[in-house]
Amino acid sequence: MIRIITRLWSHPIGRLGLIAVGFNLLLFIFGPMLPPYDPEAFGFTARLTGSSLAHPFGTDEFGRDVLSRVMVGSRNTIGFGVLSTLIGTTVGAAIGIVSGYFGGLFDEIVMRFADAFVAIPNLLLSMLIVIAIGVSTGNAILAIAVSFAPSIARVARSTTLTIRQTDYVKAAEARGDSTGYIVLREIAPNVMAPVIVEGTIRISFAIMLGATLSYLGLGAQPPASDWGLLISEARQYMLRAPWLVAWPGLAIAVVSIGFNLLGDGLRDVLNPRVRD
Amino acid sequence: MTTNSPVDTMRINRRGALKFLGGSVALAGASGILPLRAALAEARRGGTLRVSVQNHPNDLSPFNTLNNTGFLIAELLYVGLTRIDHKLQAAPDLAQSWEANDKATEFTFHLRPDAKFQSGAQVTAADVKASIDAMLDPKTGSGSRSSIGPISDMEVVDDLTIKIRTSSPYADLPIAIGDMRMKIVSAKVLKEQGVKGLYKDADACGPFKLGKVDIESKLQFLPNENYWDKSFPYVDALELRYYPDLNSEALAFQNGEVDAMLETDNATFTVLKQTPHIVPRRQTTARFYSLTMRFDREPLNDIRVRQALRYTLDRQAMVDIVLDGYGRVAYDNILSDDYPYYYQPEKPTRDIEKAKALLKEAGHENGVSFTIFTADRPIGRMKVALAIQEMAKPAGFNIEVRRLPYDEYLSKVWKKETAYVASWGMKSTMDGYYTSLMTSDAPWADTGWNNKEFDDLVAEEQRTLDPEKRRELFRKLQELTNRDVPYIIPFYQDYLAANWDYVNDYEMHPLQYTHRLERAWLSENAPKR
Amino acid sequence: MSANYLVRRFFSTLLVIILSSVIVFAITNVLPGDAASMVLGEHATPQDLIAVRERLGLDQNVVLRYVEWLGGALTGNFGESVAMQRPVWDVLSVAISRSLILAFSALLIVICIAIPLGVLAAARKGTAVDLVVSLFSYLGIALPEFVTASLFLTFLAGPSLGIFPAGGYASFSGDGVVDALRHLALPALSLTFILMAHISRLVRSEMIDALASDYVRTAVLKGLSRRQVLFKHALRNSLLPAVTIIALDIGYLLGGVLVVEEVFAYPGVGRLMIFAINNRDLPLIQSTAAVIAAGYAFANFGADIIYAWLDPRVQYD
Amino acid sequence: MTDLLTVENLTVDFETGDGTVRALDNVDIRVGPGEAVAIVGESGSGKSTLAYAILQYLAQNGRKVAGTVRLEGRDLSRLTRPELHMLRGAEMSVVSQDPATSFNPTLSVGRQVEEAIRVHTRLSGTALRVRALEFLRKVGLPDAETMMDKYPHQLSGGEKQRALIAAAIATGPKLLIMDEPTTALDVTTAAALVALLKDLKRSLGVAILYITHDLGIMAQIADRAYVMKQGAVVEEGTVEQIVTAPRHPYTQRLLASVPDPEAADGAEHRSAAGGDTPLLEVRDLKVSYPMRVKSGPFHWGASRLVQAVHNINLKVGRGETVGLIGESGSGKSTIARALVGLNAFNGEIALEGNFRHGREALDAAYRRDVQMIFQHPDLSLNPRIRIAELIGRPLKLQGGVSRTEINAKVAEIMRLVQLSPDLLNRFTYQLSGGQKQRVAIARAFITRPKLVICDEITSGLDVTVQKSIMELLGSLQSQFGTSYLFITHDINLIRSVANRIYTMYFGEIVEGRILENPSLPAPYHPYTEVLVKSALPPRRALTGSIETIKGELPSRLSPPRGCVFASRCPRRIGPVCDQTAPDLLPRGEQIGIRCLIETAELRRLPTL
Repeated sequence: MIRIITRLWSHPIGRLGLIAVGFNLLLFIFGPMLPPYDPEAFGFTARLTGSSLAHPFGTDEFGRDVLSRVMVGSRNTIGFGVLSTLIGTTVGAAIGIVSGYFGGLFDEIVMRFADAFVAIPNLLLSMLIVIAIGVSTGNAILAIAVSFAPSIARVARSTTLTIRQTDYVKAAEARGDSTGYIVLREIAPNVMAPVIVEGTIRISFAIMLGATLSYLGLGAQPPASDWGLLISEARQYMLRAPWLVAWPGLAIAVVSIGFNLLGDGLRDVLNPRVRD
Repeated sequence: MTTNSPVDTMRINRRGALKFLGGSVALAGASGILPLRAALAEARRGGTLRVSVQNHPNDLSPFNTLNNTGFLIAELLYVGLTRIDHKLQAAPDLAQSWEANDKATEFTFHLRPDAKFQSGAQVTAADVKASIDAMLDPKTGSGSRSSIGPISDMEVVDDLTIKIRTSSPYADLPIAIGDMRMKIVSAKVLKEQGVKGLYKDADACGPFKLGKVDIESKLQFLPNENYWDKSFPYVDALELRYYPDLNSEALAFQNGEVDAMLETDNATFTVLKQTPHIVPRRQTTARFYSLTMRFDREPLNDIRVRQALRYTLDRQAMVDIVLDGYGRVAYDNILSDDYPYYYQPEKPTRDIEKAKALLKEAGHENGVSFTIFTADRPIGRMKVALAIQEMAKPAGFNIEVRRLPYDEYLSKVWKKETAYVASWGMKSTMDGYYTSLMTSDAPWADTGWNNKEFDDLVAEEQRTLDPEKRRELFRKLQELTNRDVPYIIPFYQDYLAANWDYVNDYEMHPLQYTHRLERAWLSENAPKR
Repeated sequence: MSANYLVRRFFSTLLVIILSSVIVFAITNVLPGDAASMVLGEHATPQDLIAVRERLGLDQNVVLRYVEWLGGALTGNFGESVAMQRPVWDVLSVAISRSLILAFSALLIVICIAIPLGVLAAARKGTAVDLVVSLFSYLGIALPEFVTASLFLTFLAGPSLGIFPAGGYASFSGDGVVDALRHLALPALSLTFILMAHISRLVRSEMIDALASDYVRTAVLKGLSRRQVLFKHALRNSLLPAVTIIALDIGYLLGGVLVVEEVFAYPGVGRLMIFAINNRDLPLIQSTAAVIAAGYAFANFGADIIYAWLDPRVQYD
Repeated sequence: MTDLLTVENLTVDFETGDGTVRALDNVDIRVGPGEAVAIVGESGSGKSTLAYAILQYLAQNGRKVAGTVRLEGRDLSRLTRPELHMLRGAEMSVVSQDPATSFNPTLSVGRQVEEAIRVHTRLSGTALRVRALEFLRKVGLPDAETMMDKYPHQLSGGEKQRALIAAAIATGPKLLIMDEPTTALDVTTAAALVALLKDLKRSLGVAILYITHDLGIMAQIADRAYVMKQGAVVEEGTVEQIVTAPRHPYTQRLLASVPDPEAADGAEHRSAAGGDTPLLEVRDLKVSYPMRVKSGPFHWGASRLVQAVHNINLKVGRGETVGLIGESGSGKSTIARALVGLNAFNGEIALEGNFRHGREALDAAYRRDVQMIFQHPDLSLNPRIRIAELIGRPLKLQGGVSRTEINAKVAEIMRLVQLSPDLLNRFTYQLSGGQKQRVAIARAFITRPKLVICDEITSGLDVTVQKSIMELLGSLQSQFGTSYLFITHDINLIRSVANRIYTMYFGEIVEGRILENPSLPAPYHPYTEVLVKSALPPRRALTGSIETIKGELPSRLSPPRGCVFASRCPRRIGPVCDQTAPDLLPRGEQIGIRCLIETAELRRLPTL
């Protein structure tokens, strides 16, 4: 872990990613603790004002302080992205590893279904799922996880197929090790590198998808301070008060570029071809 | 008695056209060019008028339209038996005149002799009967089936005369029959193709006919040469363009890609107000968002809790916040002062102490919790809920707000959940509000009030034809609703639109469904296309 | 590549499409509301609902409806749209053709921009140029589509610049080439911006791998100039994986562009999908999703064939 | 004599994540015109860095600190980039180690050969093609016309390397730099390539700078040599002087580590064969796998079973070391994998006389008694598992052993294989190649197996490391009486240690013999002869001539009807070799030889 971080630090893109994700982490931890105002409190006198000393990010149509809302929203937004990716990645990786290791008809069926899921664009699939199981943040997380799992499964499976052919797995089979040990101990840790890279980059996808679901009214629910929701609500005032879109938009961009940079850095750092 | 004299003089000179502005307040553009100037000028013929709308129609059937674009298309292609004027009275359309019997159970309509379909065929009483029959057939699936009055049967007296009977006295039938979906279609089309025949370009008798059709992108309308009034339309062509995204619509309008926005939102309106040569148009209406509260669900079944909630609201602030000021304060009365028998017994203002006292009385001194449900459209629903949530907080209301997709709202919330924000357009009759929403047997009784006294008063009002007695009955009804507070109605929302200053004389109607674009004309400074 | 492989690959593509439609059908059939209540809105009475359900065939068994739909779809009859009251295929075919126009213009621009950028970043790996290119391409995927599209809308169609129309569609045949291109510009540019990161980053990383390869070293030491090495050797190999990514992007462009099409009022498959979902128009959702999945699956199929054609090493059997 | 190439005082540093590493330290080299100079050294000695530094082609993190490189007096570091392009490939060409990756896989071979010529000669069209064809033929690719239109993956490794050489020499360079050009090739292919290079040097008069770790090849090809260690030149001299009278201790150690059957008497490693029942007996082992067959214009086809190995009979005695030798494609690893149950097989395997049919019969007891050490420790040791668990796992699997016992045994075996206990909680990527292989050995020995199968376990290692590993295996054998089945392509190595050798070619055992000492007296199989003569140890390489054979392995899909070696056999007796498949018959003291040549004839061959 520490080795990976030091490697990332010496990698130009990885370092930027580390800085950005570190900043996000700070936002995640401290953002909701220090907002200058109650993010849900109306301000009847100062509606739709621009930047000022009192409200550095301005106020929205209810006179709520945008800075406070962006700060509080960080945890929801980042948490949303990380959680949905985590679930999707874990489930997808498990399916991919098991399917890849056992192969045969089971693999064939699982993979055809994965292909079928992948053929439906993520946004469309998660929209349909959310509408079907009901609109809430939790369901949006679930929907995005479901839409991610199949492609992660394919990544995990293809790596598993390679790992399955390695001598160390052959050796474990030769010495009569149990399937459980082989899958969990010999294969899974080695499949994780590409899955983690894929997952890291997907965190920002998840945040985007969450925001888009919010834009379509299927994600986070008002008066929550989710960034995607902030933007989608602010779009109505885009011609009149563009900062309402700009600040949470900037926040999303920072988070998502951070995870992308980190993922690309990880890809290089964990890639044996580029190593050293 | 409710006879309407044949006022064919409605189609008139330019001065008369001013009347159609009705209650609309035409705001001066920053350029100082007043719409009045245009009104005084001589109407010019020719040109193409481009109008933006937010949705594309589902299909072209007037009976089945679901959105404002559909209503507009129905108005362009078809005519009704009557139309509803700015004072919410029935005005002639296909019917030149009509009379009712004393009990208000039988109405005789006299059709214009010069009305012709695009195909050249005469529009007859048989077409009217067939149209109304189709509307009343549940299989047609029209949203207006129960809005056009308790029609029991019809009789075609001759080609130009039809009698319509109602199962109970219904003085407002000529108004109800002017419903935006109740258009007169060709009996021949119905007979040969059924209602399906209307989904596409069908023979119709309105001022326009379809030109180039690209239903997902834009629709072109051309003058119908067979329309009975040869002075209209003024324009050579009319184009409807769809912009589902409101920013894209506003920018298209500002760029001059379209000449008029038939409806716009508060935020855009505020921006447009400051743009030279753009004429913002604002029309008061009685449409509203209501917080609908079920009488059969805790804790809002307690009238004291409902009343407490009333006293937490700063209604002017809500108008400012939710509507950017484009609306009028309301005091939870489903009727507005647009209607003749409006009566407001009490005008509650924000009084947190009083609200707290009421809550305490109801046994909720430690506060009361419930959820307000809203749907994802229209946008205002959510804002009303948030405003109520925030304003009621200090009095001890602990409200959660949940937003659902419209269909989920319809299937799970509407008429079921404790409290939810509903949205209602303006109705043409006072009685319409009560009988559709509030009586025990109302088709959309959404509060579950089931108040016998109220039901009886409504029944009596319907039978009563004497204006003074009716006023008294409506006073009692409004006192009842003021006491039991089935709805929290914080305001009536204005209807906003805008056009470039070279567009003249289309209508802003409080019911929103009438635009009369055949009367619109383009000044000389209109861009040449 | 053997004909055997082609046939097998074709049938597995078909299977994927059918499975996708099963998935969509399964999901849409647990939707809480239904088309009938959407048709009638808040004005529905229970009798009205029953009548409309009957008219729409919503009272039938789910499996039966799927089998009926599939049978129809395989013979080109996708049923009738509930909300539009028109044959689904009439609506869909028009939308497909428009989405294809949009997809290919976006793809053309993205290929012209993203590939040189990727090459540039790889050739100058680790320098400021690399970082700027990377950050620029990240921007496309760092913002939700509706924000990116809105930004393009506000800046390029706003009153101050106003170079492009704010939305809508103009056909090449009906409205003339200039008008059609002007209407295509904004959605295509937005999509380009969004997709650019995929391709430029892929080209960059593949180029970096290629530049570190033995055959590039061999080429350099043969005395080839930097440009010859970059474009004749490294780029050629780096573009192979790009074929697959471009195919995935075609899939996305054919149906994943819901938001961009919505913002720019572009009447393609994406916006049709939103319309269908908003109206709970099941036959339309079903068929549109199937067409989107088919687009994706066949783009993949095509990519495999092109890949095999371009890469002499690939021997599918 | 003016030198063609002079390298003076060359010093190069690399920036790595762990700091600056000096790759070349004050290196002085010179190469005269037409001279063949070798740079020898083990991995990490900087010999390849030197080659690319001469070409002014350092890795991105490399930096020249000091020194000059001159070609015919011109300082190469002062050349402009276009001048450098003009020089590379024209005056100085390079052929690098791995022919598989040195070709761009998506361009035809002809195009890549022509490209080198076109850049420097301005030839085009037919003239260009003629020149390319001329040189392809010159490097011994007879079918040059069709070769031109093929893609790299359609060529064998040897063919690719020849084509690369053709591209390198077609521009008439003065200096040819060869960076381990034969390392990735089989011994017979490598021998043929070395012969080709000697030829070219003579006929073209080109100077060769030959980078290699193989002292035998150095001795064959070079006039002079430089020995490098850790970036510095430690010894310089004529090849003869270096082989026969090395002065520097490192050179001496290097030479001593090269397995040389003649130098050693082998007694020290060779344990005595014992017992009447062999420990392991294999009867009629057969392994086949499905392969898709293409036919017809559309390549419709079905799967067909092809045989990887067949008719395998072999024995391993108690405490014996048995060698299984052959080049890639001979099927020796397939046998190893079948023996540990990784491949399904037909036939019988007996451990201590207990016969088992097929893979499923290899039970837990068998699996405990027969362990395998794989070729690449990087692939056989899971990089995500700590060393303690890697080694202790087979013991844990046996069951009934407590955690403390396991820990104790792991510690003990670590000591035996000379691994520091500090490494217990490390991962394998933190270890050197030799250490990794020791971990693999420790894992194989922890269950005290009766037989350990070693599959090319030293092939990736430097000779000095290889020597220490072999010594370790020897001491473990003497301590535990373990038998080894030793699979390798290095006939010199196996001659030094084995009691028994089986030679394989194309899925068959072509020869089996008992070995008392390193010399191989007649009769022997012609292929064994080729193997021995292809890889002469340094001392013999100075004088001996290399044996080269032409051609490639037959196709699995149409295996030869006659002798499998017939197509390449230097002692082929006639068409009969193509028609009649010989049996593995006992000849003299030998277990068996699969050859149609009369025993008497074979007996006349000299002792190898």
